[in-house]
Amino acid sequence: MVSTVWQNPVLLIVVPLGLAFFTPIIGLIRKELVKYIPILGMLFNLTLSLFLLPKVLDNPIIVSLSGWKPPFAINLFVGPVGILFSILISLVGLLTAIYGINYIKKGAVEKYHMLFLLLLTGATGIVLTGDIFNLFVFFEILCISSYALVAYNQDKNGIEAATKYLIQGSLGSAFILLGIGFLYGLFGTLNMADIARNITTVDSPALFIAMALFITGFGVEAAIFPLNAWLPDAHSSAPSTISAILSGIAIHIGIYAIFRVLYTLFGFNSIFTVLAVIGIVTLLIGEMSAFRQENIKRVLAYSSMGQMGLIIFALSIGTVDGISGGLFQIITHTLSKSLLFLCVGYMVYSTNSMELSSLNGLGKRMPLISLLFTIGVFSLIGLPPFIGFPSKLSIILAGLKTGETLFLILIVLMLLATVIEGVYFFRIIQILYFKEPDKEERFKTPFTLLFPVIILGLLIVAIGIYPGLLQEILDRSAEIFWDKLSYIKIVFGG
Amino acid sequence: MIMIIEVVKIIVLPLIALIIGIFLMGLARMITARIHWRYGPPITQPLIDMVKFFDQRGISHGFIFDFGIILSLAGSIVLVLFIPFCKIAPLSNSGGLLVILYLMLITPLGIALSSGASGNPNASIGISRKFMLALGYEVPFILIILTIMKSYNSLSLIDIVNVQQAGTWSIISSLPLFLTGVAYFLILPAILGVRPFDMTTAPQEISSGPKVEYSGKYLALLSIEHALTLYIGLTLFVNLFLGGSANFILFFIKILIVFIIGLFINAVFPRFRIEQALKYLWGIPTLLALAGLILTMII
Amino acid sequence: MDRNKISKWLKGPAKMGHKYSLSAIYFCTGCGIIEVPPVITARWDAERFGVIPVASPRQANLFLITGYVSLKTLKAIIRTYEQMPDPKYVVGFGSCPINGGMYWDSYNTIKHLDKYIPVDGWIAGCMPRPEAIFIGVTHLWTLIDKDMAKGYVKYREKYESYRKNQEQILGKLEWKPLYPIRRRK
Amino acid sequence: MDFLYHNIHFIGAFGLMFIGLYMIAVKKNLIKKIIGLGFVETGINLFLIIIGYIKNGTAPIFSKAGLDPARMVDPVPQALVLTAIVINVAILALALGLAIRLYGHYKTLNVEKIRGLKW
Amino acid sequence: MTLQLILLIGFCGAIITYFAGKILPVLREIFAVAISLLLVGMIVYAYGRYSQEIAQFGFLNFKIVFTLNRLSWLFAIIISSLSALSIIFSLSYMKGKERQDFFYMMMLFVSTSMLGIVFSGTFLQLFIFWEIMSWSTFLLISYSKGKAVKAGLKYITMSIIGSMAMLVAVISLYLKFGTLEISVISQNIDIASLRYLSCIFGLLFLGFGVKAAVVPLHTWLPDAHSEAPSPFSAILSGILIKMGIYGFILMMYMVVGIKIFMTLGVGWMKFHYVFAWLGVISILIPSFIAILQNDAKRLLAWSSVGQIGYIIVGISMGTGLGFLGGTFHIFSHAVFKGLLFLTIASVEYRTRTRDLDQLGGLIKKMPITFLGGLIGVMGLIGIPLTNGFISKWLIYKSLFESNRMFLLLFSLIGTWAAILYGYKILHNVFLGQLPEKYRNMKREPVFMQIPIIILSLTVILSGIFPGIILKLINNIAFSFGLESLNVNMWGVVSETGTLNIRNIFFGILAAIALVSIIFYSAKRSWKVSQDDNYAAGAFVPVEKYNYTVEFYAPLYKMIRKYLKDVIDIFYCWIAGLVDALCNGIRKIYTGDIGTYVGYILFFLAFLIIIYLRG
Repeated sequence: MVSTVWQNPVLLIVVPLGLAFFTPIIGLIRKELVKYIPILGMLFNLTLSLFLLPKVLDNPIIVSLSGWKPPFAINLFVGPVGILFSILISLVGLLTAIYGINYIKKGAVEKYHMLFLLLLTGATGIVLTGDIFNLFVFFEILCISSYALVAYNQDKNGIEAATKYLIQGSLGSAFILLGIGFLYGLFGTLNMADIARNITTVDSPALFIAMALFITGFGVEAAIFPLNAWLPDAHSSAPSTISAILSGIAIHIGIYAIFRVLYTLFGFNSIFTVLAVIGIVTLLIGEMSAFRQENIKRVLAYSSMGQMGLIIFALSIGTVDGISGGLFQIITHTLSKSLLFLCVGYMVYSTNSMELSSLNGLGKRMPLISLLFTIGVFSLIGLPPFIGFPSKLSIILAGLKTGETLFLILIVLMLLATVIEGVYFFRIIQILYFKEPDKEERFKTPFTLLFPVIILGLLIVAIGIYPGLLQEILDRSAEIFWDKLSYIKIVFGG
Repeated sequence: MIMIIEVVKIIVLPLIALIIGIFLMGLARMITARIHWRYGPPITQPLIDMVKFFDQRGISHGFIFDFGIILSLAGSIVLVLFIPFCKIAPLSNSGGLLVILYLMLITPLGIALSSGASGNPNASIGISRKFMLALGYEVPFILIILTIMKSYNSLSLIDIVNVQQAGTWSIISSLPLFLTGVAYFLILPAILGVRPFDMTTAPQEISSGPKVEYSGKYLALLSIEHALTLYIGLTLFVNLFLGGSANFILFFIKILIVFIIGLFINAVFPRFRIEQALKYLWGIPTLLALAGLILTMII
Repeated sequence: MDRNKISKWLKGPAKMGHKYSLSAIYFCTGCGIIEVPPVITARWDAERFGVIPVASPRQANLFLITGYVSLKTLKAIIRTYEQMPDPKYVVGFGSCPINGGMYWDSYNTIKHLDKYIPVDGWIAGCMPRPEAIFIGVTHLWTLIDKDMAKGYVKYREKYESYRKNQEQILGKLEWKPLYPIRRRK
Repeated sequence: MDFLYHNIHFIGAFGLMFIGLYMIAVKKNLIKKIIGLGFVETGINLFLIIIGYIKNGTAPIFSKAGLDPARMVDPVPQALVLTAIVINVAILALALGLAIRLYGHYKTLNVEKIRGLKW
Repeated sequence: MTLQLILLIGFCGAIITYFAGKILPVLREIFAVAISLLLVGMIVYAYGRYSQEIAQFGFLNFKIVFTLNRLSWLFAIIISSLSALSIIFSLSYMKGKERQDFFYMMMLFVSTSMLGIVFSGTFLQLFIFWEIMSWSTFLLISYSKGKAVKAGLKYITMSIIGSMAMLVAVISLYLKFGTLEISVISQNIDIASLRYLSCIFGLLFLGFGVKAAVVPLHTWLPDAHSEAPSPFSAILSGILIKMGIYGFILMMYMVVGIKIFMTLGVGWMKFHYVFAWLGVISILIPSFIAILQNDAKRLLAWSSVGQIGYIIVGISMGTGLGFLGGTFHIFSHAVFKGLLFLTIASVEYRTRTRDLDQLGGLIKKMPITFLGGLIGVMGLIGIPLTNGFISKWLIYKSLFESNRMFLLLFSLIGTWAAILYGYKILHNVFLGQLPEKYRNMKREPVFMQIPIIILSLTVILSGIFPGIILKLINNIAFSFGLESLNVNMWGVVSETGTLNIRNIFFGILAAIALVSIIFYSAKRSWKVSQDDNYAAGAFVPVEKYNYTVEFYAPLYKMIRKYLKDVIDIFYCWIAGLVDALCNGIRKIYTGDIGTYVGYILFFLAFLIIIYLRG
């Protein structure tokens, strides 16, 4: 299947993992070198993923480790969705790493970079793996490194947020493990394709309890409504690079995990309706909570929460269009929210305050950053010609296409939430541009901080103007993501 | 040939209107004096005044001060051409009653511009009252016009007159038209701007309001304009409600009768305040006219 | 056509106009005003002579100074007089404007009004009866007929001395001179 | 009684879990919460072991002759538990480390007082 | 290709203008004017070249089609020329203000996006350009800071709500017809039930109505128009609110067809009735509220709401005459309201205030501006020989012919209110005594004079020769299947009442000539200054010899208590409620970890309970 070693998808996991372990060692030799390692790793990942993308679009690649055939060994399922996520992870990882060169200066730098790489490794592992326990392990890697990274600044808020995040997150992980236990008890296998193949043969309450446990467990990371209390704290207290990664990647990985498990293992059932409702509730609660926030990073964090709700809703519509829209929205949110957090990171760094009022008149003091921030905000609200518009459009389209009254109501609620979102974001835009600044001096932005942000901004505008770039990939991904039977078929060959 | 007759009509009609107007003004002063138990001025007094005004050397406050007064008189003259006098109405086919409604705006607007440009607060107060009063009487007036338009289903004044000539006067032809006719008569003094409604030019309060800075030829033009306004208000009533007339004498007599009846009201009533005027105008006349319109719509 | 010719031809009617249409503005400086209301209302009815009160000096051509003139009112009188359009006639009403009357020794009363504005006629009496006013009006008619009521021309011609007199007693006046003043070197 | 006899290990595992959950949810002291977390994990580990356990089973060693494959204890859960324990250790260590830091900032371990981040 | 080129030039030009400004301010101004004039030129060139262009690339699965028909050409020419004039005006107005690059960029952006709206051949494009217009407008409204910030927020809130409704309508149209192409939908409109179309209209009413500021949705307008930078207020009032009207015309006449539209509605409440009555309410109440205003721009803003009412009443009649009147009024209102806003802008530029109580007598200092204002107000009132008269006459006539006497009554009363506020603004700004502080004021700059003169001439010329535009509109009406009217250069010929401007024009001309001859052959008058004024014998006081404050005081006393903007108060109440709710709901994140764990357990339990319940 794999022609050369350098095209092996395993490298997507192995390289960053290896680099992560090497990081402290290199740190011992030269401290300055450490910060370039993540860039290296992510550059490699990005190149490889982009290279793999056209291949997997036609037929996904199955990689079996140690030569055993799928049911008996851990296998990787390198499908379009996985590669799509992998591209996103490596892209955001790369840009954040570049941003981090000048941004992360204090503290244990080499540990930061190690954890950073581990986090990305975990994320990549989750999206590529085909084994449920393996998924759990990568999930734990992701979670533990993010707990540690949230506390990286070692200030009061960071520690507190990390502690809370840790307790909730590890509770969630415990539930996942319990769910895996149930599944193993029922099927005696951990391979997802294998479980999926046999799932219709079993009709037990334990199956449902396992599903509930998975939803709850992954839901903590995915920030489903009542499980998301850690999110605003953690996202607002972490260093902005980590906020960008958490908001841009980590929570999406949670969503991916939920829906991978649901689509592949359990298939479509009535839980999706519940999830759709929960998604919209999450959206509403998130946007409403953000409405009166005075802390800029908390605003963004709550907005992430809302967006998660939107994505969950889209993925629970249960049609290919919906999934395609949901994936599109994930891309939108990854790009826009990372952009916003990186911009805000620099704003907070310069003004030394996270209060909205400290942003007064920043449009004049840091014009480019403010402009890009505006682009990100417009994209999140869903205004053309930015990427948020086509994604939101396709979600609404998918929702209305079902023709169900419930979805109509939910979409109306979703539009209401968009209104609320629009209002608070426009308020921030006004604060940026139309309030008198306290000081006149302008900030000089280093290139390493500016470059990632500009790239993200350009991507947002480019895809927004011509969404056809992504459309084919998304549709194909959605089909494969959704289709349980073909997943089984692909894994077992034939 | 027709062209020449039309032109002659266009030239003659304002003259007739002016003569009738001045005559009515003189008559008004005379009759009012008699009602007041006085001897009164000769009937030519308005003419003498006008001659005097033309001979005086007036003052001007700038271009708009002049232009406004020209505009207002021009508006009145054009308006005269739109209203049939003994079925002579050279321009009445170019838009009908709606155009008349709008042409009636030019005169007050011209005076307003001109006197506003004088920079005298008394004039401004007068103009503000004038417009408020206009707002007051326009409500019933529009209702009246609409009722007429509705019941004859035409915008053209000349058609309305013709229908009346063929049948009966509209004021006695049906109940709604009678009500609106009464309403018109009740607001007639407000349209003409005479006594109970002369708060616009109250000499004792605001030094004759918009006229305060006018002198000489400005006042002369204003008197002409006033004469024409008298003529317009009365002919409109006669045409709309009393059937107009093909006969000059009959038409004139109708005008005279309406005028004299109105004069009695004029002579004995004191001046309203503007709020009182508005309350009055938006009260009975409006209700009558509204009843007329609704009845017309139903029937 | 020659403009002068027309005006000559129009002179007759114009004079008639000025004669029989006297728009009066009266200045209630003193007790003389008491006699004016009976004059213009039903009892004596000045309107039959064409005399009619107006509110603004711009419209008036007859100026009645009714009663004594104090320093303070003099200013207003001059101002009003100057605002009247050109053929204009001033009538002093009662003895006070003529020579101060019973206030002849008051420091604050103007004794000679015609030092400050030209006066075309006087109606003596304290107070003059309404009939006296009518006599005054008819007298004014004859003056107008004979082109003798030329106070306004006099005012224009001798404006400098009038202005000087006015400023002598009132101090500097706020408004600009009505007619240009030639500066003597 | 029979039910109890056959399922006593499950009851034990879930009992541990519920005790742990109770501690996490209700106890005010952060350390106690962390201990509760440990309880939960232990319970789950126990549960996993039980799933794969066969009564009087043997070790799953195929190279050794005479062992009946049907009576072999499933090795996979044990591998899982081993991994889980490692993860658990990491989490607990991190949690305790954070707790120490938190105490340094707040001078208390009462979570009701540690509410700098809310709303 | 032309249409895409126009849009491309517009958008790219906007961005180029921004960066040109970073290099050299003069370059920016040249660019802005050049691009706006280029747009005008291209649209003039496009006259008669009505076509459809299918774009090379689509958007998602949607086709992108640009169309140019008569209706869109009419709108396009109004948009491009008014924005070109505003930009020329801004050259002087914006001098010395901050962030000019941004201003010019956004001006071009807004006008190009409006062009995009009228060129849209599909609803998707309509929506996209609509949104671009919304946010770029928002940025410009908030430009002046201070109070403008709040106005901008109000605008964008209502605007988002409207566009969300519109989005739902657009997508539902797509699902119904399988395409968003306007021409295809209009051909297949029969497959949709009346009920469905009514729902679509309800949603689109929200979408278009917010922009058009029809009465229950008008509350953003007074704030936004008065706080926006003045040249942009002209665009806002002149054309931006007409975009909503464009949407209505598009839906009513082009997509649904007027015959079906007249049958739409819920039960006896036919849509066109509701629409016409909303229009009349928009005329009546805002016009009276306008009388009460003291801020010149706010007054004009309320007046805009009123004038929009005329347009809506006109087009909702569904007759050829009504359409003619309504569409003509779009043109006339764009011209005279743009003119009035520019006039006020130039006054504001020189005097630094637009408070009607503070100004006065400016006619002596800025005569051109005064003439502009006078002609604008005359157009607003509808004095014959201005374009406002033509459109109002047509609308009234159509109301009369449709036998809607009460609509006609209220529209006519609205006109009289227009006289009151129109004169108020003229008097308080230009007439009366010139305050001492403006004695040494300079005249208006030349770049302000040019647009004012051009617009004034347009008002007059299109009022005297209405046929030029009437013919165009008549063709549009004909293409919509309405009865064609007999239109000539001087007006409309019909049996029940002819409009003949020629008679009025020559009549007024002759009368003015006659009176002027009389006037100027009489004794020459004596020019006096404003100080030489009747003040009961006293010398005119230097300040405060002016009647401007509470100009219609007795009327105010009578009507003020009835004329609160109840709808605005209601919306603000709702907004306060939402605000409180949002503030309350975030309190669920208590900060206590125990609670959070409780949430997790609760969620798990919730899922399991759902399962157990089935």
